[in-house]
Amino acid sequence: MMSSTNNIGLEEILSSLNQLFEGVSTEKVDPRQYKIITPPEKTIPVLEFLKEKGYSHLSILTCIDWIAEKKFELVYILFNWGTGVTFVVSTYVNRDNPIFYTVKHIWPTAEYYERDVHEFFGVKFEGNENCEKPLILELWNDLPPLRKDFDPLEYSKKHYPDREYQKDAIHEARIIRGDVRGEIDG
Amino acid sequence: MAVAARVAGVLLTAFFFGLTFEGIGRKVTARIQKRYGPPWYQNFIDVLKTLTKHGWTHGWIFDFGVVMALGGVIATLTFVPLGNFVAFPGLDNFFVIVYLFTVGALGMAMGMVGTGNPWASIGVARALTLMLGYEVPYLIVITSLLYNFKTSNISTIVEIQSVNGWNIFRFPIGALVAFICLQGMLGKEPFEAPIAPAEIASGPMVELSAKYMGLLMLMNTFMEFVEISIFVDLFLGGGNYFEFLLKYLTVWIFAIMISAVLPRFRIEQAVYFYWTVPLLLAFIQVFLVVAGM
Amino acid sequence: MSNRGNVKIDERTVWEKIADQLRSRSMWMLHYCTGCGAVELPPSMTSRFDLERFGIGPMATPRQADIFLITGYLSVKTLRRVIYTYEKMPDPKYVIGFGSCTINGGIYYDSYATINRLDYYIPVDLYIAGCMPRPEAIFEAFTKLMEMIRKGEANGWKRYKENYEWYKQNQLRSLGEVIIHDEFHE
Amino acid sequence: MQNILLVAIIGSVAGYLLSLFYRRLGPIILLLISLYAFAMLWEIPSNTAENFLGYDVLYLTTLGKYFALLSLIVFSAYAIFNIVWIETLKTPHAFNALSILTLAGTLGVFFTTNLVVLYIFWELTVFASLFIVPMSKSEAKRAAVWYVTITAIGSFAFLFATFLLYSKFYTFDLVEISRNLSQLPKPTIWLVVCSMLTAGIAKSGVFPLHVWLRNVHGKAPDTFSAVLSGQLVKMGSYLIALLLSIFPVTTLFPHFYGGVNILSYILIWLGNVSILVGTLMAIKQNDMKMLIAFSTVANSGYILIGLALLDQVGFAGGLFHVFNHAIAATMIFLSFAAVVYRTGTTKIDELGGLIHRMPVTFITYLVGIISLAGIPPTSGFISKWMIFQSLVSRGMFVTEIFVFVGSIGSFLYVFRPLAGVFLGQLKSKYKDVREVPIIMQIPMILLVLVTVFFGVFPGQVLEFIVGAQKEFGIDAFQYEGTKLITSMGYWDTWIVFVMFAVGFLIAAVLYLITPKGKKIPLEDQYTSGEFLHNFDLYHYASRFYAFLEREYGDHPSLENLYASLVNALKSLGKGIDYLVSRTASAYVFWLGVILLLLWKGW
Amino acid sequence: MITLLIAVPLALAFATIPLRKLARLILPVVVLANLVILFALKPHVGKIIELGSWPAVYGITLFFDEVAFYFLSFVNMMFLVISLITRDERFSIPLLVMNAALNGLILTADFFNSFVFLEIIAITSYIISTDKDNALGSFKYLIFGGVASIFYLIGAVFMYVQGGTLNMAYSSYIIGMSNPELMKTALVLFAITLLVELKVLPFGLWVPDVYGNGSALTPVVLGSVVSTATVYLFSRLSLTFVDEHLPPVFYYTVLASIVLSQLGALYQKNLGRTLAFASMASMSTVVASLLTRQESVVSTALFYLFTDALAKFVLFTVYGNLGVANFRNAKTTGIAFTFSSLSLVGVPIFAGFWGKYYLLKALFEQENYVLAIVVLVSTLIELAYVTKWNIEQWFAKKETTKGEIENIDLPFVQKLFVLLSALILLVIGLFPQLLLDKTNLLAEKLFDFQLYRDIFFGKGGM
Repeated sequence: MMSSTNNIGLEEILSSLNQLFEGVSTEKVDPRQYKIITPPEKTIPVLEFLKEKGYSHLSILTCIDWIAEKKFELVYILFNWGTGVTFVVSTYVNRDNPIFYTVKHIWPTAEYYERDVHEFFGVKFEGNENCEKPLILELWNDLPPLRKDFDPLEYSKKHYPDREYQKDAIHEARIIRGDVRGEIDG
Repeated sequence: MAVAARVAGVLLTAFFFGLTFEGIGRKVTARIQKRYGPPWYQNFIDVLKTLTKHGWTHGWIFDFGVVMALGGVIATLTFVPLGNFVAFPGLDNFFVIVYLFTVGALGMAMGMVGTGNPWASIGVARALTLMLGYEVPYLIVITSLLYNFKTSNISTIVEIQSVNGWNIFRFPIGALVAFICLQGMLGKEPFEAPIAPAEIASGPMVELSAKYMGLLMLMNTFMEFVEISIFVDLFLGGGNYFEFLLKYLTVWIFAIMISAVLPRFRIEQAVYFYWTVPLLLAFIQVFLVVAGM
Repeated sequence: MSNRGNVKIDERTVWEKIADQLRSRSMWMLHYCTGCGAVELPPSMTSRFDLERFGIGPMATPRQADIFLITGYLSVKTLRRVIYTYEKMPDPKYVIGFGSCTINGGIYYDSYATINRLDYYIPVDLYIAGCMPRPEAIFEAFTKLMEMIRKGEANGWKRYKENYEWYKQNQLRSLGEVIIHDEFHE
Repeated sequence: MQNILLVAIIGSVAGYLLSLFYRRLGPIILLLISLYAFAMLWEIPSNTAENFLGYDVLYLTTLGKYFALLSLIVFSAYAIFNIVWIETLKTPHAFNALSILTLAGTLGVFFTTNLVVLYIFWELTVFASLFIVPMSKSEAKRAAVWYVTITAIGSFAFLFATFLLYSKFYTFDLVEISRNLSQLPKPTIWLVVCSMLTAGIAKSGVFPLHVWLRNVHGKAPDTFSAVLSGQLVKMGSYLIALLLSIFPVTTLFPHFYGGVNILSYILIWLGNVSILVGTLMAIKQNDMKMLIAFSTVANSGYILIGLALLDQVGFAGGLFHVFNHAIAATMIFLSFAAVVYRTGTTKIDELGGLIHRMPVTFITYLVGIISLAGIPPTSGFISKWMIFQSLVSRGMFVTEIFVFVGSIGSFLYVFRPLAGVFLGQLKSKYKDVREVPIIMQIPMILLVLVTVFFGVFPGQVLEFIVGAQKEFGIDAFQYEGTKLITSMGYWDTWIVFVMFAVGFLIAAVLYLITPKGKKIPLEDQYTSGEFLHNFDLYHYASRFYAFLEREYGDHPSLENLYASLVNALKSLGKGIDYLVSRTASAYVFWLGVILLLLWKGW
Repeated sequence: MITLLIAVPLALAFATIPLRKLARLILPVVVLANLVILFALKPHVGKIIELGSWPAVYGITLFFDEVAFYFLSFVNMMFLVISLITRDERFSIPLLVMNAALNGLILTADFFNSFVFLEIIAITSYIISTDKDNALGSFKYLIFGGVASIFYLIGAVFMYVQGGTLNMAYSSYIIGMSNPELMKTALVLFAITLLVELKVLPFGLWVPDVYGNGSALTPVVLGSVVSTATVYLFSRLSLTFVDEHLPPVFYYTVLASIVLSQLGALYQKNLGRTLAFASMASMSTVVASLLTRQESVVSTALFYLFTDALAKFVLFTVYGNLGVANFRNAKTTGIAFTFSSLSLVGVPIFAGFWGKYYLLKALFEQENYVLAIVVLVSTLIELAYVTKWNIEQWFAKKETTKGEIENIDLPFVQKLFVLLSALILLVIGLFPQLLLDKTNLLAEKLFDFQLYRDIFFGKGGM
């Protein structure tokens, strides 16, 4: 149900975004979805601004590990139930010492997203006192698992003993599929 | 010694025919669900298998409860007349049987809650509430019967029926109410809330490991045998031992068929149902008995 | 059932033999679906395949169950509950591993959370290969298991009891501790 | 008889003085008195007349003897239990003295058929028991006031009827009065009989006047509530039994339905409603003593129905139920006293799993509820069976509904403390609770033996009941040895017990031949796969029958009605107080009003 | 000789004005003297004494018979006890005056003389009621009493004008013959004044404020002593001299007063006012039974009066000195308080029970069911609040700031007398015959006007 009036509302929000907060770049992904990249210190005001504009639903707060640029990208996805438009607000945080501010006071549910992000990426959120507590993984003592520099296979080999096969069935499967050249001795 | 032989006879019939009819019941349910179902002797195997396993006990009250349950139901069984085959001719008073029956129920309830598992307590609380539900219309209808024949001795009623026809025709409403309450007593599908496997992990039976499960399955069979044989004695009249078993089978199959197709009542719905429809019918029956015959 | 040399000497008493005959004909499954294979069970139980012909039916509590079906991948957290429940089952108990995930970790071989070899932690009597075996394969497994029970070969539970220490060590090695003390189970 | 009463009264004073030195002497004296009284009473043949301090008023009927012996059993159990329990009390000497005085009062009531003497002993018991009630809990004060006022309503009505009869016949002797009661005009007979019965109804806690029972039994000192509900309530039933049997009720009042006259029909209906109220309210209670208090209301209803039937089987059933309920209620309350002695709380959901620490208390409670619920091997079933037989033979189906709801409902509410307090998970707070000392266990075990013995060989109790029936001209209940015979059918308690034993044996054999189960601790439970460390939460006891309670949640409560009645009276008093504190001119104004009235009303 | 009973206390009252401290000691001595004189004159009962040897019709005469003797002995006994236990000296002199007036009231056979004594009693009771700064209460009592006593005077004047003489016996005899209607109006006027003192509700509105102010002295003096004397006068006037019923309005107001005062007591939060209402209720019960004009009922009423006065004495003394006491550490006082309150309610082995028992028995014999039911209902309400207060005091947990329960108790003298009267109640409870014969005698004497007149006409001079 996309009534035309919504567009004008949308345009007006985007334009006021640019005036109020400089250094904010918006990009249209599709008629119902916009990506906003904000500098770290501007993120919280932008989020509050958008919340007043009707984007009250924080559907997810996740983190993307750009290991190349040594950055963590914190992504806040807001959804407006009135107009059906989604705003993806993201900001970049330094990867080596990832600290950011909590949005718990805006959305109470964010507390658990932040605990999840901390557990799997190691990003600390000031203001959320129990963001260090474990949420999903039980007794995890290694690097946060979803970071790119963590090697799950090596962890799996180390912790969960594997079955010793006389022959390497996967190698044989590759040969059958023709990726690799070699003989299968029956 | 004749008494001992008769008692043994009653117990063995109950054991053998109880389990066979349950096997047949499972086959009938399977057939309704368009599948073959287990062999008729499957229940024997189940019971004996559980008796061979090494289970756990939760203390002396758990053992005492299970043994008291089985003992109580066996004691009730000895007093129930099977057609004209009675262990104690004069002594099968209806109230004695109904209340001796509760010894078994109380023993089981006490043993199960003795395990300390809250599932069991919830199951037992539901079973007792359901009992409050079906027991009142059942007793009203049966007492109207007793009032009509001026005796509360089941075997005398059986003889009267062999003389002037089955009660099911003279008291059709009474029979209907008794059958609905029978469905509740057996704990069959529409009134299976107390032992609901999905909701409360099979209710009281949650902590029953190996042989205790076997003993209680035996007890369940004997309970069903007592309940249905009372119904058959009171409503389907006399005739010798084999006719009795035949009538028993028909009533059993009929109950199984109903339970195979119906979903499960919530416990307060069941009590609410029992205290409206059957109670009303029971009252009509009573009115007929007092006014009519 | 010890196999000195390769001659298998049947040590069971007469009662044991009869008991095994009974146990094979009336097996009760534990209604605890651990992985994606569980969806195979309903069709095998209902009218087309009808497991009940063999006297096999679902039971709500481990206390009454004989067979424990591990249907698919086992994450670390589920493994802790599986071990806890396995120890709750009365003694002659059998375990069937469904699918390749229980054999060698399957497609999750390199995950940091799933285990690669089931019989390292609990004794498994029978594996069914396939990435979720169809009901026919399940029937094949059940009949094989009934065969093994009658011949007295399905004594995983004896092995568990005899080298309990070994199993416990394996479990602690990869799980840290079986019974968890944390915020959610205080 | 006279010396029994004198010994008891002097004993109470001695009890007070001796327990000043050593508090345990009081219960010992009570025990000695009740044993002495039991022995003496056993020899005295029934309907012997004696004089008491010069007035020949004491007259022992078999009914009175039966009730007296029963109350002596209850008091001796209470006394033995008290020997150790008395330590928990702050004012033991007054407690001892007053409980002996209560015994004296009750025995006095049972020994006389002279109305004024009966009233005197009745008031003596009420006031002696009154001062004991608030001795343990502070909020029992209000309950005590309620107790006295409602009992006083009954006893003042009784006094009114006594004087009315005296003014007509110039005698207080019940037997003589009953002989020429029929001369009175119809309405006076109704007035006299009903007001006399109100005393019995008020004291035995039947429907309209049952409001005080919950608070008094719930909050009285633990062992005393055993006497309260086991024995003092029976005084009310005694009065009803005495009046119904002595007054020629069947001839005086017109026949109404099912061979029962109009007065008994009303009484039966009172019994019905009190069974219903007692059962439904008992199911709701979370305090175990209040729960059993409501079961007392229900059972008093049973007794009333039994007595009101006034026929061969029903009357015997009512009297036998008096015996059963007295013993069962005492056992249950003593076991609760033991539980509270160790744990200190009566709330069901705060307790749990006490069987593992207090097995003897559990067995007492178990046999107590088996007898209370009326399940065969115990004596409880015999009396319920008789009442059922009599009701069925008369075809009174509406009453049967209430009776069946009552008997099945009794399974429900007796099971709630069983599951909540004794079975289930043992709370960590009560991990180190020990069994009660031996002296407390003796009375409990004795009562268990009594219940089971009389369940199998009811001969001795039936002998008293038959004697009472013969005495009042009701055709006696037939029984041979252990076979109980009624018009509707008969059964044999001994054979039922043997068959129960045989069944138990078979089950035991099956249990033994199969492989032995390994004992596992209480914490090893199926928790549907979850790890649980705090097992206190893993106990289902609070709002045990939530689904059933929701059905009749918003029921009208009689207690609030009575409380609002009292408040209305108080507001009237407030009006007077307002008038009083006005100025002097207002007084003179009032004087003027009176003068005006005088002038007009001349 | 009997006039000494009036003269001695009066004389000494004024004699001791200068030496105030002594008054405290003289009071008991005087009352003791009265008692001694009284008992000395016991054998000469049934005499009239003309003051100044004027013949009966003209002069003031005192009439001393058994009824007067018992009432006098009871009043003086109570006075002796009060004088011994009271501890504030301020009221010794008014008490002496009151004693004289009381003796005079009971002895006199002359209308105007009784009015004078009534006034003196009223005035002294106003003074006594100002104890414990209860100014407003006593002021209201003063106004109400004053206005009401005028009616007594008008009544007396009627009797004098019609009867020609102020002597009760003569004037009532003459008026009785000539114009009984007037007699009735006179009696009504007398009744209005006396009912004020007898605390029947519409007239007794002042009672709660005066009695309830917590002083030990006022309620006991007014409640037990003065009321008993007024009951004597009221019964003398309404039973002996007039032989018709008072108008039914009185009867119904008194009945209503019984129940309403009980309800008032039920409502009270403060023990003093509850006891005040209770005494109003019991006094109205006595008046109601007097109004029934049947001899058996009157005798039981007197029995009830005496036992009730004793019980009230105990209750008021205990309340006056201790307030809402904690009996846990004042055991004997507690027992005395409980004994007397239970006797008040009518629990079997106490005197109160026999009071109610005989009353009800007599009422039922006369088929007077209305009063019987009212008495039963009022006892029921009384039972409620008496038990409440008893339990409140036995099981009260009044910790002082330091946490331990303060243990104040009655001084020895008071405790002795309180216990003594409680035991008397118990003794009467066990052997009611003792008091019952006396009251039957009194009732029988009260009713025969004939004997009263013969003594006068026969001039059994002294």
